[in-house]
This record gives sequence, C-alpha cells and structure tokens, in this order.
Amino acid sequence: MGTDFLLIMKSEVSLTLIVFFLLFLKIWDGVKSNITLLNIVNIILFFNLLFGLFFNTEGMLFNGMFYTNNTLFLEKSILNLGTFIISLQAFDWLKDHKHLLEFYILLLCTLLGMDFMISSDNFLMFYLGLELSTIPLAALCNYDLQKVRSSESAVKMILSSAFASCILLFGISFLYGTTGTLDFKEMAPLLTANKLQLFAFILTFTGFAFKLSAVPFHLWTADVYEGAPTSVTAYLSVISKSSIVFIFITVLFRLFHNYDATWHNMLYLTILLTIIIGNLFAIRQDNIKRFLAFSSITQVGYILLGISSGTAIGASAAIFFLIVYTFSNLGAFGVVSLVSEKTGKENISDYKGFYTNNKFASWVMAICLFSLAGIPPTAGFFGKMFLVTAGAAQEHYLLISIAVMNMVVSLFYYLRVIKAIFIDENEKPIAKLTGSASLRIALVICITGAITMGFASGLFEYINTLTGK
Amino acid sequence: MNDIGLFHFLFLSCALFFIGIYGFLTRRNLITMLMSVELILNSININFVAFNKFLFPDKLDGLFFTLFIITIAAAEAAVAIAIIINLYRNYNTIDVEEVNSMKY
Amino acid sequence: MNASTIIFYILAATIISGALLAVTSRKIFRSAVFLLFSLIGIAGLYFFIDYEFIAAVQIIVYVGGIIVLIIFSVFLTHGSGEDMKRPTIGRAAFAALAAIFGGVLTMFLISQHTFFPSGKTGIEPSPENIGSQMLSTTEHGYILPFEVVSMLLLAAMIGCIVIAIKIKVPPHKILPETDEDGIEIFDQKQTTLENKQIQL
Amino acid sequence: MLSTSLIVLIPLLPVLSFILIALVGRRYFPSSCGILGTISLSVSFLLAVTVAYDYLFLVAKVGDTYQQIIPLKINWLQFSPNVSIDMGILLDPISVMMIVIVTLISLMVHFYSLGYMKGEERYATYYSFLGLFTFSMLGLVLSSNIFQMYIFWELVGVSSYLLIGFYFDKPSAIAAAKKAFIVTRFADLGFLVGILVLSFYAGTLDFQNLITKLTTPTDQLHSIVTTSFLGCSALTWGLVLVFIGGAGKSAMFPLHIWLPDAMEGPTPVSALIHAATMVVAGVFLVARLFPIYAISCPPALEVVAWVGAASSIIAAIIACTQTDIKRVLAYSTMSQIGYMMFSLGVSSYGGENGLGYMASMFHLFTHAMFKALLFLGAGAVIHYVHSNEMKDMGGLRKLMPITHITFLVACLAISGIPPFSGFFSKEEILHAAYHSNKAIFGIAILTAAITAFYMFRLYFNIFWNKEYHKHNNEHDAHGEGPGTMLIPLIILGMISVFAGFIPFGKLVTSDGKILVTSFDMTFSIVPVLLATLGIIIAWSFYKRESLAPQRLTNSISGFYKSAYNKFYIDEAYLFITKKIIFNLIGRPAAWIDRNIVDAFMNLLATITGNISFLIRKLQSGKLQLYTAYFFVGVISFVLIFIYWWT
Amino acid sequence: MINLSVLLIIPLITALVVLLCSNPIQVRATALTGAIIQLTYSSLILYDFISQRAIGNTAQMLYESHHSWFSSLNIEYYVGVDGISIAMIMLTAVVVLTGILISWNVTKLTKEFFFLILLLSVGAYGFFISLDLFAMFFFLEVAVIPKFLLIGIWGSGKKEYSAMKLALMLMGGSALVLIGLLCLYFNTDTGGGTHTFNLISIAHMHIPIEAQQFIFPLMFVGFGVFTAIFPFHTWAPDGHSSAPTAASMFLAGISMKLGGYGCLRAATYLMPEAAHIYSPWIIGLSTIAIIYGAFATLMQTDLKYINAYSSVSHCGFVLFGIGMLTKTALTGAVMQMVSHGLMTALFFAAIGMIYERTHTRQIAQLGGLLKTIPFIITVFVLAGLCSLGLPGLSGFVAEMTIFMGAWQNPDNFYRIATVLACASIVVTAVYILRAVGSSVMGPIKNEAYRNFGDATWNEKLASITLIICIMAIGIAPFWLNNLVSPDTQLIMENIARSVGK
Repeated sequence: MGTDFLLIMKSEVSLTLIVFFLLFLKIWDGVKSNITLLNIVNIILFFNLLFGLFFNTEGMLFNGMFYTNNTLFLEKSILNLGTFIISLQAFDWLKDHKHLLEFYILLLCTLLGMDFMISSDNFLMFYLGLELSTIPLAALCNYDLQKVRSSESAVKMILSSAFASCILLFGISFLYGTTGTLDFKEMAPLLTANKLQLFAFILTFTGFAFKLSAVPFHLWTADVYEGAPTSVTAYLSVISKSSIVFIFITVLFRLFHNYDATWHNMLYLTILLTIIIGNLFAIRQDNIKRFLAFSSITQVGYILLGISSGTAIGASAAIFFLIVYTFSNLGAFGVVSLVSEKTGKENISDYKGFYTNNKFASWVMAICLFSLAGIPPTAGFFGKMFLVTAGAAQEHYLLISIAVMNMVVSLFYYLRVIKAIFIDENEKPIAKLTGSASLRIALVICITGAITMGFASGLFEYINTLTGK
Repeated sequence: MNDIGLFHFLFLSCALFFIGIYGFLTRRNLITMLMSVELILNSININFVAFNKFLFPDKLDGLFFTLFIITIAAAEAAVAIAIIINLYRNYNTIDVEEVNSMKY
Repeated sequence: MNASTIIFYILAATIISGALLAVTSRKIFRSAVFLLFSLIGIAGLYFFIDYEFIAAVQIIVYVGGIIVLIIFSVFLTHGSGEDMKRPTIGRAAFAALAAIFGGVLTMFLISQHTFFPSGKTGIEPSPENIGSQMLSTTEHGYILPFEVVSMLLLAAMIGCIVIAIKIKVPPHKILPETDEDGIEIFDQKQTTLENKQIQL
Repeated sequence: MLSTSLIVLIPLLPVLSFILIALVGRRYFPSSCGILGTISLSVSFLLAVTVAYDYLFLVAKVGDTYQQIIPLKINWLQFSPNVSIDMGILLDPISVMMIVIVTLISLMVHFYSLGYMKGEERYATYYSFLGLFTFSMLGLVLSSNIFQMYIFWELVGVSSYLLIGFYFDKPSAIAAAKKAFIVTRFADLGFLVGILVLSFYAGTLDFQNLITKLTTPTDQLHSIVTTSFLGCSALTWGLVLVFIGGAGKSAMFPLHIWLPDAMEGPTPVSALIHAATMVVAGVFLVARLFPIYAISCPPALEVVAWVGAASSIIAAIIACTQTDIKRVLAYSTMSQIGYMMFSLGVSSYGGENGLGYMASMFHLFTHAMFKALLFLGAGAVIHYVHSNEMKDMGGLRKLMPITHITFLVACLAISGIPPFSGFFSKEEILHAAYHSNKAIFGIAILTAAITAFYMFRLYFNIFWNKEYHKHNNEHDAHGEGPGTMLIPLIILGMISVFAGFIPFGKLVTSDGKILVTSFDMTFSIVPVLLATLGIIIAWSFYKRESLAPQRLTNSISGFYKSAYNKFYIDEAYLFITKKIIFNLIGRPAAWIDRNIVDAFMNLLATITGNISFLIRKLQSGKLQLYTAYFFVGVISFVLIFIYWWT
Repeated sequence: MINLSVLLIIPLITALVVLLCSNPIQVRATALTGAIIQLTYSSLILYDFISQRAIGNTAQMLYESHHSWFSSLNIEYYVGVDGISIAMIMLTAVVVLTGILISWNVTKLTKEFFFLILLLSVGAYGFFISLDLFAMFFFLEVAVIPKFLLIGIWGSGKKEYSAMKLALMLMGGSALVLIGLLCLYFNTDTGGGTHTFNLISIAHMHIPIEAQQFIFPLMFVGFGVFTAIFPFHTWAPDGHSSAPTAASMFLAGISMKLGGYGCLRAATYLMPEAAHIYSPWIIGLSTIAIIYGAFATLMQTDLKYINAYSSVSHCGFVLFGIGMLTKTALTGAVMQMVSHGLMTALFFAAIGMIYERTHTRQIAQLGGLLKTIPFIITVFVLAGLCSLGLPGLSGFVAEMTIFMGAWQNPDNFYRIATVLACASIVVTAVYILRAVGSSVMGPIKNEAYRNFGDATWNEKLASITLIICIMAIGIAPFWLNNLVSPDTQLIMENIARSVGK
C-alpha cells in the first residue's frame, strides 16, 4: 500500500482532507469574513483540480471495492473542474450566506461520493457512492432556507431519489441473489438471459435512468432544478449528471455487456422518448432554470445516443461531450446565477433586451447556448457530432434521423432565449450587472472552453486512447 | 424450518415492497411517504439477508449490504425529515398534493 | 406444518399486516406505530434465520432511531391529531392495481427462476466475524464502505443541522425590496461592490 | 482589302460612343453628345460602305458565286468540343447589305435627331441608347454564329425597350416598352428552343456548319427529319420555333401587337428600329437560315409564307382604320414585312427559283429607305403639330414643302408606283408569289392596293384635306424643322426614288450566284393599276374634307369597328395575360406559396407547440404522480423488454 | 506559395480585430481592409490557379493540405480547391466586400454587425475549400446562425419570425445533410473497417447502390433547402425581405450557393448512380421551383419579395443544371451560382439603397425615382436586366449554358422540362419589367422623393464592383467557363464511369 495507496486514491483522499479542513475551519471559527473563506476555498479547489491532473497511478484497492485508471482520473478531473467553476460562480450567492462552510462540506462530500461511485467495481461501493452523492445534495437543494421553492425542490429530490434507489436496490438484490456476488468483474460472466436477471437488470437500468433524468423517469428534474439555488442546479445538472453518465458507461460496458442487445433496445426507446419529450417541454418554458433543466434532459438523450453505440468511440464521445457540456452549461448557469442573484429575475421574458446593458454576459449566454444547441464553431457542435456519429454506427437510421431532426427543434428554444436577449425590445431592460471577479473568471473559463474545446482534437484523441484500452 | 425456504422470504419481501410502493403512491403526508420508503428498504433488506442465508452463506455480502442500507436509511430519513420540517416552516403544510408550486 | 413454519407465518402476518395498516391508517401516529410493529416483525425474521447481529441492528436503528425520529417529526409538524386526508379513489385504485400487478409479476418471475446456491459452508454471522470483516482491508474487507458511510453520516448530520436549525435572523440575502429603505440599502451595497469589482 | 480591324470598327464605333456618352458624356458634355454619336456613326457608315464595296466588287466573288467570308471568330463560350458560341463576323451579301442599311439609317436618324431631340432633358442618354442599338443591330447582322445572333437579338430587344420607354414618365410609354419587350421575349423563347433543337442535331452553332450539316443529305439529317414529335419532324419544329422568334421581332401576326404601341418612343427611334432595321431582323433571320428552310424543310417555309401573307393583309386592313399617323405607319411596316416574309416563304433555294429570296431582300432594302423616310417625315410633322392624330393635321403642304415632297415620294414608293424603288422590289415579290402560290399572290396583290389606299389616306390627311389652323402660341411661319432634320429627308428621298435601279439580282441571291431577273411589263400592269386605284379612292375620299369615308365606314360598321380595334387581338392577349396568367397561375401560385407550402411549415411548428401544450400535464408538480409515472415506466420497461422486444 | 487556410485566417483575424475596435469608424475601416485583403488574396489564388492549369497542372485539387484532426474518426482538416471552388471563393470575396461597403452606415451595434458578417464569410470560405465532409458540414452550419442574428437584430418587418424560420429551416436542411453524411460515412470503407469523410477518396470508392438511393435524397434535399428547393423554399422570401441589406446580399449571394455547391460536390459527385436515378425527380422539382417561383414573383408587390422569389426561381436553375447531369449543364449550374450570387447581391444592394431613402419597398408607392436618384436606379435596372437574362450580363451566359447543357439530354421529359424552364425567362421579363416599370419610371409619386441624394461613395463603389464582375462574366464568359468546365468534366466522368459500370 503506502504511497501507491495514496496516489491511487488521491482524489478521494484530497477531498476528504479538504472536507476535514473545512470542518476544522468551521469549528475553529477563526475566519469571520465570508469573502476570505470563499477565496481560501476557491484556491483549495483550484489546487485540488491541479492535483487531480498529476501523479495519476492506476490501480485497484480493497479487493475491487475501488479501482482507478486514467479514464477515471480524467473523469474525476472533469468533476473537479466543474465543481471549481461552480464554486467560483457561487461567490456572489455565498458571500452573505450564513452556512458557507457547511455548503462546501456538503458539496465536497457529494463530490467525494461521486468519485467513489465512478471508481467502484462493486455494487456496494456504487450504492454508497450514489447515496453519498445524493443525500447531501438534497440538503443543498434546500439551501435557500427561506425560499418555498427551495424546500419543495429538496423534498421532491430526496423522496423521489429515495424511491428510485429503492427500485435500484431491488434490482441489485436480485442480481446478488442470482449471481452470489456484488463484484462487477465476478458478476459479469454470470449474467445470462434468464428472466429474473433481466428483470433485475431492467430495474437497475431504470434506477440509472432516473438519475440521468431520462424520460419517462425524468419528471423530478425540472421541479428540482427550478427550485434549487442556481449554483446547486448547475451542480445537479452538470456534475451530478456527468458522474452518473460515467458510472453508467462503466456499468453497461463492463457489467452488462452480456445484455447489450437488450440495452441497445432500451436505450433506443429511452433516447427517443428523452429527446422528443425533453424538447417538447423545453419549447414552452419560461423560467430559465426550468428551461435549462429540460434542455439538459434532451442533452442526456444525445449522450445516451453515443453510449448506445456500445463502442469505445461512443464512450469517448460521451466523455468528450460532457467536458463540453460542463463548460457550456455552467457558462449559461453562471449568467443565470448572476441575474437571479442580482435581480431575482429568472424568466426568459425578463431577459428581453439583456444585451443593451450586459454585453459580455449576453455573449457568454449566447455562446454557451449555441454550444448546447450544437452550433459550430462552438465545442457543442463537435460534442454532438461525435455522439451522433458514434450512435450512427449502430445503423439505426430512424433513431439518428429523429435525433438529428430534434436538434432543429432544440435550436428553436435556444434561439428563443437568444432572441429575448439580443433581438427583443424592452423598455426597462435589466440594468448593468456587476458580478464578482471570481464569477467573471468562471465565465471566461466557460466561454474559452465552449469555444476552444471542439478544436482541441488532442483531447478527444486522448480520451479515445483511454477508452479504447 | 426445512420447508420455510428462500421463496417464502422472497414472496414476503416482494409483498412488503409493493405495499410500500402502494403507500408511497397514496399517502398524502410526506412523513408517511417516508415511512413507506422505510418499508421498501426493509423489504430489500429481507431479500439480501435471505439470499445470503439460503444461497451464499460463504460470504457475508448480503448481510453487509443490509447493514449499510440500514445506515443509509437512517441518514436519508434524517435528512428527509429535516427537509420536511423546513418545508413545513415555509409552507405550513406537509401535504404532498399541495407542494406543487412548480409545474408544467 | 411445524413450529418454525408457524413462527414464520406469524412473523409474516405481523409484517404484512403492520405494513398494510401503516400505509392505510388515517392517523399518522397510529401509522407510525404499525410501522414499528412491522419493523419489529422483520427483526424477528432475522432472528428466525439466526442473523442475530442484523436483527439487533434493525431494532436499534429502526426502533430506536428512525421511528423515534419520525414520531418526533410528527409532533413537530403538528399533524398527529387530525385524520390525514384520504387519497382520491382513482389514485388509490391505480396505486393498488399497479402495486398488485407489479407484485404478481415479480413473484411470477421469482417463482420461474431456479436459484443456484453456492453450496459452500457458511461463515457464522457472528458479531466478531462481522466486526473483523468490517474493518478488514483484505479480501471481503469492508473498511472502505465503512469509511464512506461514515462520511455520509457526517454529511447527513451537517445537512440536517443546516436545514433544520431554526433561523432567527432575517434572510441571509438582502433582496431589493419595495420600500424606500430597502432600496437604499441595496443601492449602498451596489456602490460598495462596484468599487471592488470590475464590471461585467 | 477587307481589313478585319476595319470591319470590327463598324459595330464597335457605336458602342464606344455609347460607353463614352453613358459614362462620361452625360455628365460632362451633354450637349455635344449628339455630335459625337453622329460622327462615330458617320465613320461607321463610311466603313460599312467601304466594306460593302470591297466585298461585293473586289474580294468575295469566286467564280460567279459570292463566298461567305469570316474574317474574325473568337471563341466566346465553349460548350463542348464542337458546340461553342463564337463571336465572329460573317460577311455575305445579305449581311453586307444589312450593315449598309443599318449604318445608313442610323446615321440619318442620328443626324435627324440633332434637331428633333434638341433641348430634350435626356438628350445625351438618347444618343447613348442609339449607339447601343446600332451596335446591337450591327452585331446581329454580322453574326457568324446562331447563338451570337441570339445574343444581339436580345440586346436589340433591350435597346428597343429603352428607347420605347425613353419618355419614362409617360405611363403609356412604359407600358408600350414593357409590352414590346415581353412579346418579343416570348417569341425569343421560340427562337431559343429552336436554336437548342437545331444545334443539338447539327452539333454546332456556327451558321456555316449548321447550314452545311442540315442541308447535306446524310443519315443524320435523315434521322432528324424522321424524328417526329407531336406530328412534326424535329427539324420542322426547330425551324418553326426559330421562325417564331423571327416573327416576334418582325411583328408578324399574331405577335405583332407590340409594334403599334412601340410608337410611343421618339419618332426617329421608330424610324430606325421599328421601321427599317430591328423589325426586319426576323426576315433577316429566315434569310440567314434560308438554305435549311428551303432545302430540308419546305413545310416550315410554307408556314413562313402563310404567316407573312396573313400579316400583310391584316395589317393593311387595320392600317386603313387608324387615325394615329405613326400607328398607320406601324401597321404598314408590319404589312410590308409580311411581304418580305411570304416572299421568302414562296421562294426556294438556288437559281431561278430563288427569286423570292432576292425579291425579299430587295424589298427589305427599299422598304428600309422609304419607311425610314416616312417616319422621319411623320416625325417632322409631329414635331410641328405636337400631335399624332390625323384630325389635328391637314393642309400642311404649304407649311412644310420639303417634308411634303419627300413624304409623297415615299408614299409613291411604298405604293409600288413606277419608277420609285418600291415598285421594283414589290414587282419581284409578286412575280415570285405568282409563280409558286396563287393564293398568296392574290393576297399580295390585294394588299398592294390597300397599301396604296391607306398610304395616300395618310398623305392626304396630313398635307391636304382641311386647312391647318395655327395654334395661338405658334411661332414659326413655316413648319419645317431645322436643317439637320431636312437633310436626312432629302437624302432618303433620293434613295427612295433611285434605289429601284440597283441590280439586286447580281448582288444578293439565295445561293450567291447571279440571278437574272426578267422584267415583265405585262405582269406589272395589274398591280400598278390596283395601286393607282387605291390612290384614286384615297384622293376622292380625303383630298378634301368629305363625308364619303364616314358613309363607307357606316356601311361596313361591324368590320370597320373590329378593324379599328385591331381585330381585338390586344384584348385577347390582355385576357390571356391578365385573366389567365395573372389570375389563374400567378395569383394561385402566390397564394399556394403563402397558404399551403409556407403554412405547412408553420403548421409543423404549431403542431409541435400544441403537442407540447397538451402533454404539459405530465409535469403536474405532484410528487406522487411523478413517482407513479416512474413506477409505470418501470413496469412497462419490464414488460416490453422481457416479453416483447427481445 | 498559396495556402488556403489564409482564406479562413484573414476574416477571422479581421473579425477579432473588429471586436477590439472602439468606435464605428475603426470597425468599418478594419472590416473594409480585411475584405480588400481577402479579395486580393482570392484574386491571387485565382491567378495562380489559372497559371497552374495553364502550365499543365492537372491535379484534381490544387493547394491541397491535410491535417489530421480527429484521427479516430478519420476526420481531417483537408482543404483544396478546383475551378468550381475558386469561382465560389471569388464570389464570396466580392459579395463580402460589397456587403461591407453597403452597410457602411449601420449605426446600431456596428461592431457586432461587422463581426457577424465576417463570421458568416468564414463559414462560406471554409465550406468552399473543405474537402472533408465533416469540415464541410462544420462550415455549413457556421454560416447559419450569424444570419439569424443579422436578420433578428438589424432586420425590418416581421424579423423575428423570419429569422427564426430561416434558422430553423436551414438547420433542418443541414440536419438532413447530417443524416445523409453519417449514412455515407458508415458506408465507406478505407480497408480494415474504418470509415472516412474524405471527399476525394469517397468519390473513388463504390458506395453500394442501395445506400446511395437512401443517402442521395437526404443530402440533396438537405443542401437543397439552402438553395430554396421547392417546397422548402419558404424561408427565402421571408428571410430575404426581413434581412438588412448586407444580410440579404449574403443570404442570396452566398448562402444559397452553399446549397448548390453542396448538391454538386457532396451529393452528385459522391453518389453518381443515385444522382442518375433521382435525376428526373430533381428536374421535376427544380422545374417546379423555376416556374412556380417565377409565377409567384409575378404577384409580389414588395421589391425584396420580388427578388427573393425570383431567387427561388433562379436557384431552381442551379439545381436544374445539376440534375441534368451533362457537363455543360453542370458548368452552367456553377456559372449560374456565381452569376446569381453577384446579380442578386447587386439587386439587393440597389433595393437597400432605395429603401434607405424612401423607407418603402412597395412598388406601388415608388415611382419616378429615375429622375431623383439616377445612379441607384441605373444599378437597379441593370440588376433587373441581369436577372432577366440580358446578354452581356452574367445571367444570360449562365442560363444559356444550362439550357444548352439541358438540351443535350435526349429524353422527352428532360426536353419538356427544359422548354418549361426556358419559358420562365419570359415570366422573369414580365415581373422584372413590372417592378422596374412601376417603381422606377413613371411620374414621381411622392414629393419627398425629390430631395434624395444619389448614391454615396461607398454605395457607388459597391455597385460598381458588382457591376464590373457581372459584366466581366457576361462579356467574357470564357474565362469562367474555362475555369469551371474541366472540373465539371471530371464530375461527369465520375458519373459516367459509375453509371456505365
């Protein structure tokens, strides 16, 4: 064990250390200024992000409870990056918040949970990671303590995810019962086409689908996203979702590869429903967070499309897309959080004439939305193209056609926002908003990422070499 | 207890599971919904324990899983109740049907 | 029909009836008590198959912890005395149908399946064994989940505290308000901010 | 000494003048533009005469046959190894004749306009357009390639459009210009398709090759003649379509409707374009392709003949009823061109039988002279009277003696009274018609009589009849225009008198060989007598104001009315365009576009929106319903993927 | 040495510099400088290309440059040009330059306006030089969204609706293209089960005929939407009419050409057998577009609508030429693209200039403008004349080439279609003359019209540039023909080879 142990688990170890450090800060209560605290935390998170990039050591620990490789390190870095950006964006929101440190403790605990979850090779660890990343998140949803919607969203989050975990656990229990093991590696060859196992697999799958908010298991998403504090929504829609996608890929590819015919079909149906329903709902939303929720549901459809290929390219496309998605979605959420923090306005109609006074923020929003819509030259285009290309390898052209045509529908609602911002006239547009420096940094990171990531072919190739292994 | 086998347990847990689901879908009080969740989790525990006992007694995987589920159930219940209480403060009700300010 | 069978059925009856009553009773307090019975029945079931440790945990955690928590929260939310509202007939029928259908389907699937026991000799689920495995890092060691779950408990605890704690001070955020004072405060804030931050 | 550069200069000088005036002249020396144009045209004319002289008498005759000479050919647009549009110059008797006519008439018009258009606001623009037209027309007649001809054909059309619409604030002028362009455009469609047909079978666009390919009896030609489409052979189709193009430009019935309206343009323009040059382009076109018509496809030639004949008689009848002097002249032009057309139509290729061809060209030449003269004369009258209507005129012979004399000469010439030029050319035509088609001959001779009648009706109405009443603000004692207007009249009058003596049979024949024309006095008696009769009737009716014409018109009022209304052809066209094309095609097309095609796209959007609205209840905000859907989803997935979709 | 990537870099840098500018004057100056440099460079490429060809360089694509981009999917940055692309590049350079000149006086958000225009041009250049289908698609879509913003922000009339419709329909088209592209990709085989987007290598592969039958319509219709193929043309009238002048010029001048070029390069060239099979359909649809567009134009009363519908008709010719599958017709189609691009840009420029002064585009409200703003009206009339196919201007040459080529197709159906298409030139004459006649000529309808100033220097420069180009093609079409026809010849050979098999 020794240093190897530390290096293999470096992300988790460092996160744990940070959590305890924050706990210590909280108990010590020596730093009174929120701003100082925030700066400290942001710096720590930045170093955590940097640290995540180096000294990568692949390995397996605790008899398969935990393993890691370069792909996972990359995935963890994506999560770290997203968390860092969100932390920067949350600056304005948190600088007056009473429970600042608790926020970070909870947040980093969920991140830790996600790290464990994606590193797990075992259903027990997977389940623990999942719950660790869910339960504190529900508490975070309630973080605007005085806001009705915040508690409503938290209630919906925790109860529906409890229900979903029950379904998932029910499935896991049968998987355990029919194979006698919880270990992915041991279980995989034991999965045969008998109906109870298939049943268990389907229950597990729906559990994942719930977490991914794939239709028809998505209904909690919009309400939770709308009610939660903007930064938490961003976290939910980007980090939480990414981590589930990562583990979902692992589970499908590593564990359930015997069922690939079934899960192709399941994904087929899910993708169709997800993309179509997500779009249909998104086109008539007015609350921008709710709108982004539905748009993120649609995005999940595309991610699943890439995954449905069942190939390494599909996995890399999904991971690549998630990087792009992190930048783009967080950029959009950054602007939303700026606006809602300063003015309390969250409706698309409030954004009319936004461009008159807030040029930079408008462009950030526009670029990020274009990236989400998959419009070149933003990175989203590449992300989506690769997903669709990977998905097309299955030669389900009907599915591909519907997916691609739905990109047009989704363009419509992204353009609605763009239209409100740039085109629509407004007598009283939102005044000039000044965000904190850290928010500005976050936005700059986001648009830089949203523009340049697509051209960074090296990254995609790198992911591809990792997943190809 | 020769004739009390795995299937008895499984059927029992299965019944409990769906009773829990029924409760979750019908109870209008958030706390009772939470209680239904506990029922469901318990049914799953029975499953794990039964599988461990009857099929795979060589390892204690099922048992440990149950232990962790119980722990998590406790944690989940705690957080859920905290949230419910907070909700109650804001809404002055814990009727799930009335908690629908966000929709469509 | 021997004794153990009878015991099992009694336990099963307790569990099922407790559960059924818990999800149908219109008094929330009673509901909690029925749940308690059901959970105790389950603990009995664990005793029945000689998993004493887990049975003990079940009683301690559920009976001593969760049920108490629930009852506590029932008091906190002032809902104990009144009858709870009935679910609408449609909802109840639908839920019942779905649950029964799901249950039958699952049971059907289970009964169709042939389980393959490993046939190996078992490990005694004694507290010693459990304890040593729990803290072991080798094969079948559960130290990592143990640590993770401790983190989870920590997080849950902090979460509970943050959320449930009664806040006496006004909202953490000063939102623009309609009255003149509010605006004044807001404006002051804005100006001080602007000094420090570069405009977006 | 046919220097290529000199030949090229003939069309280039006008276009240079056009460019110079349009770009620079209009702004910096507007009043000198006329001089500039006239000078360039004079040079052009001199060159044309030189070239004609060289060609006809020095260079082109090999043996006894005039050769076609192509001094210049530039590959302009290559379609395939064989098929290309070349910009070239083709000299043969008819093109040489045409350049002389065009440059001469154009020069006259330029000169005349110096006086006529003086003081006009857009004087410079006018001259630039004249330059453009002359260039296009010269390009047309010199074309060595059928597509090149089409190109200049279109350019001529546009210049004509510009010149007709010269008075652009007059709605009638705009309408007339538009009409002229569109009608000829429609006809050009036939020309274009005809070119496509011919070139496809001939595999070339070059006149020389085209004619060779389509007249040499080979298997290929055989296949064209036998490939039939809707009952006619491909070649017939091609030639008829090409003829439609020609008919459009030459205002043949029923595509003539634009010509009378085109008189809205300045009168010198009418003289140039709508009397002497552009309108004979159709005749020129048929003449250019004559070997093909005559040798390979007599049926098409038959069509030409009958259309020509019909046009000539119809136009003549209408001309009798018109009161606008320019319109009378316009119909007479149409009638005379009909003459040329059927003359070509009754001709055949080579030797004695090519008489009609020769006659047609001869008539083209003489007609150009006297018709230009007539228009210029009419222009002078209009210039003085400020009206186009006969009723405003009368008794002008004393006020405008020179105009009077020259006009009379022209009238005599057009009526075919010996020894004026018209007599000779008409005589040949009648001769040719007589020998090949008696029916057409009958029409022709009748037309000749009517021609004489209406020309003299015009003449008497302008210069005799009632006394001219001066208007209050009349300033001149005599009505003659400035010298620049008179000199062209005199020159053209001279030519009209003497042009009949040019030995056309030696110069312009269908096969380039000399055609000895016999002059048969006895044959000439009948037509001349008929023409004289026409004159006498006109004299008796219109010499003085009398009621005789009125009585006559009353007695045949129905016929008169329909002739006066141009046999309602305009109305028929109007019906087709306004009612059928606009209302039954255009409007529905626009409507369909908005309400079906576009609405379909909008409908898609609406449907999507509606579905979205309908399913909004799914997201009811109620947690238990969400869970219920979730649970139903799980069960359906289980059912679907375990039992159905495996 | 020529490097095609410079074509992308120049406008990109210009766009970035524009963003850094602080006042409108700098913005304009920068944009103009960039456009001029770009035009110069394009001309340099043209010159070099012609001289290369003259010295016998018969390589299919010149100035090729490969860079591996996403090697796991065999996506390359692969550029190269042949005569067709060069013609389109020149067109783009000219239209961009004139568009910038015409929009000299944009006062609302000047910086953004020029930025978007330059971004759009990057898309167009990229599209025309790409030889990799992925990159081509990339650039195709780059060119869409700026249009949305251009129309939405600076447009007039029901601009939101038009902008949205345009963006969605074009994206719908590109979605079809994308589906086709993916199917095509998975039907290629470079050996070892890998696939390729490389246009040239796909052209030398045999795509299974069944796949072609499926893919070709997708690609063709998809690109066709950009070219306003019937019945997916309805974005064009609304889009054109609502767009600001420069955007209209771009839209009709360049954007519609993206579609035509795509139909030719990506659909017809790569799937010759399917092109052969679907040729009657293409002809049918495009003939409908030609005739129907022309007749629909007849009834329009708004100058921009007139030109927009006539663009539908004229772009129908492009598809018509492509569908005919003869070398001459293909050449004609390319020429028509260039010609229509220039002509319609000129037309829109003229309409824009008129609108800027009169604030109306209804022909009924205009009249007698020839007296007050002769220069602009001359430009307008010239554009009209070019549109109706006056010899000496580019429209004639292109249309005639198409007709000549079309007639080479010895089949009665094609013949009839050709005659119908020819007939449209008459209708064209009718509506053009109607527009010109009633808006330009006649008495002055509104006394306010007397006070207009004629064109300013920038407007003059723009118009004259376009007119020179139009006349250069119209008077000396051989250079364009010689530039283009060897490459259409090559495409035809590809078709002939495949169909012959």
